[in-house]
Amino acid sequence: MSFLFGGGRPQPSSAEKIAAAEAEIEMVSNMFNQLVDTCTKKCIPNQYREADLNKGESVCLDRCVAKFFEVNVKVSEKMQGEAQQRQGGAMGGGGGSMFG
Amino acid sequence: MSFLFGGGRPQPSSAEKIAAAEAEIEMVSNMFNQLVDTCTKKCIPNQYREADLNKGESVCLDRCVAKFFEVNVKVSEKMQGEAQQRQGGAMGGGGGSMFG
Amino acid sequence: MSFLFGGGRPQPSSAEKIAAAEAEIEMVSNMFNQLVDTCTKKCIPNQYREADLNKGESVCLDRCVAKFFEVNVKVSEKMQGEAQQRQGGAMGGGGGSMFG
Amino acid sequence: MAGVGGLNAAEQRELQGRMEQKQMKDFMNMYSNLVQRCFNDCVNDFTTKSLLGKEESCVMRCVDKFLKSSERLGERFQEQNAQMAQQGGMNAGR
Amino acid sequence: MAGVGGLNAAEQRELQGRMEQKQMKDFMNMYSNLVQRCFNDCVNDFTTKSLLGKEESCVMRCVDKFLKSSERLGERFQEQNAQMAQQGGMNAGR
Amino acid sequence: MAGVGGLNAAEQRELQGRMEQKQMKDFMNMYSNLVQRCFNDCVNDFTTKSLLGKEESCVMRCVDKFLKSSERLGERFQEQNAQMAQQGGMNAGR
Repeated sequence: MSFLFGGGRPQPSSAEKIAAAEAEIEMVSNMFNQLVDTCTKKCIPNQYREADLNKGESVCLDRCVAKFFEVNVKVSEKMQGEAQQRQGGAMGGGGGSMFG
Repeated sequence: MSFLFGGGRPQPSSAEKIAAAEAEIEMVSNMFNQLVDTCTKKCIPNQYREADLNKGESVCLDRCVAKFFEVNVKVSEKMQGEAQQRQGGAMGGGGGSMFG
Repeated sequence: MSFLFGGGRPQPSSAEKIAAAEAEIEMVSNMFNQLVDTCTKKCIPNQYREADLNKGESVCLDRCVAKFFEVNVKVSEKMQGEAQQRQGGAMGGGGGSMFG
Repeated sequence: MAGVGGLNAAEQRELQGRMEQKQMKDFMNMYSNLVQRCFNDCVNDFTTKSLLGKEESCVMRCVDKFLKSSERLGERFQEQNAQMAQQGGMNAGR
Repeated sequence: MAGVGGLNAAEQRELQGRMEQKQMKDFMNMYSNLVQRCFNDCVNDFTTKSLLGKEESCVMRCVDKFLKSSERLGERFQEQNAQMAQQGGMNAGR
Repeated sequence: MAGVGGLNAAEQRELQGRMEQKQMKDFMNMYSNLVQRCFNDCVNDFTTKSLLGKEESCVMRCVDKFLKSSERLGERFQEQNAQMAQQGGMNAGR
């Protein structure tokens, strides 16, 4: 997948800085959306017998979030490690870094 | 989910008005795309024995559209009601209103 | 679905040409993303017993790509044919043509 | 699809330009969803490199059926939308 | 959500404008995902044109549950995010 | 990826700038799809708050396999694309 990594670019313009910040916020927001999608599928049965979250569902959601972050950290570390190996550490801006 | 609701903003600029109109059209268009996705999954079996819609499939699609709109109305009413309860009715532009 | 086809427009502006080129690149990129999604689901079992692709998985991926392109060609031809029938061949720029 | 009323002529033109781009994107999305769906449902044999005859005809029927289905859904959608607008939708005051 | 630090005031304003548009889109996406999910899980009878009573109540419970679930996930997400930022996240040098 | 021919230098620069943004977004999308997929397939035990050893190793293998798979698909995709361009694709007159 190395063809997807952008090269380094010097002195970002104003538009580029805004785009990078926008992309970073968008990534966090995407991550939240995927978390909602994933964890509700894992923890909320689709019969909807009651409108409230019960104890088991609530605890499942909490643990799902914790595990989702842990997986993100592991995957991000792994990919940063590999990117550095391939590119000699010259990885650009918003590339592999999730938690800024 | 209250952190997703935007606050009220006074006197929209031209760009904001275009963006709001664009967002509204996009919402209708998204709704149609989801309708296509949902109703074809509900009504069209995935063997494709024939190229034409048969009677049963056609009627199912028609009813699916009617029910999909009804669900949208119910959900939208419910969320507007809750938003008004929380915010004292100060909900902004394109927020919870689907059918303008 | 004929209401989704755009009409012909004369002498595209600079912004329109960039948008058309962007849309074309985006279509190829979307196609690749769907290929990845589809072919990994078809060819890679979700147990992940080993980190490497085995022989069977590799061959399956290669054939999946070939068949995915073949399907794209067939579908694109079919839709271009139908569009020409309907519109007397006046189909505009980036419409039904995938492989430029 | 009401609510576009508050725009002046220049704003309407700008909006229309964006809508044309959107239309192109929508068409492309529709096309790639169609391909993905029909590929998924019809192509399941990866012992060969070329489409089997039965896979190809399944894909063709799938495309036909999907287009007819989308067209019918489009008509019903327009009808319902018009009906809602007539009833004043849910925010009659707008 | 750190990392916005390098922007000047004008850039921050521009970014904020875009974020407001994004918020509107996010809300709409959330809304339509909610509808699609609850429709999918609750509406399975197409022998009638109107929602059955049990379908409607299922949809209402589904919406309630989904909103509560999203709210809880949002709280946990913020907590975890704050915790990561405190630990310097994964790129402390930034 | 032919068809970019009709642009002048300024238009090409503008397009390239947008493509760089797109590349960043594509990478992020790829990353989050990867996480979601591997999380979905490997993490199914919610009686604990921390990843189990076997969940973590499953995720690592999943990531490896997905990246290798994407790389292979990328190579084949390029080959097929090049082949189509040579054959004049489907609209030879362009």
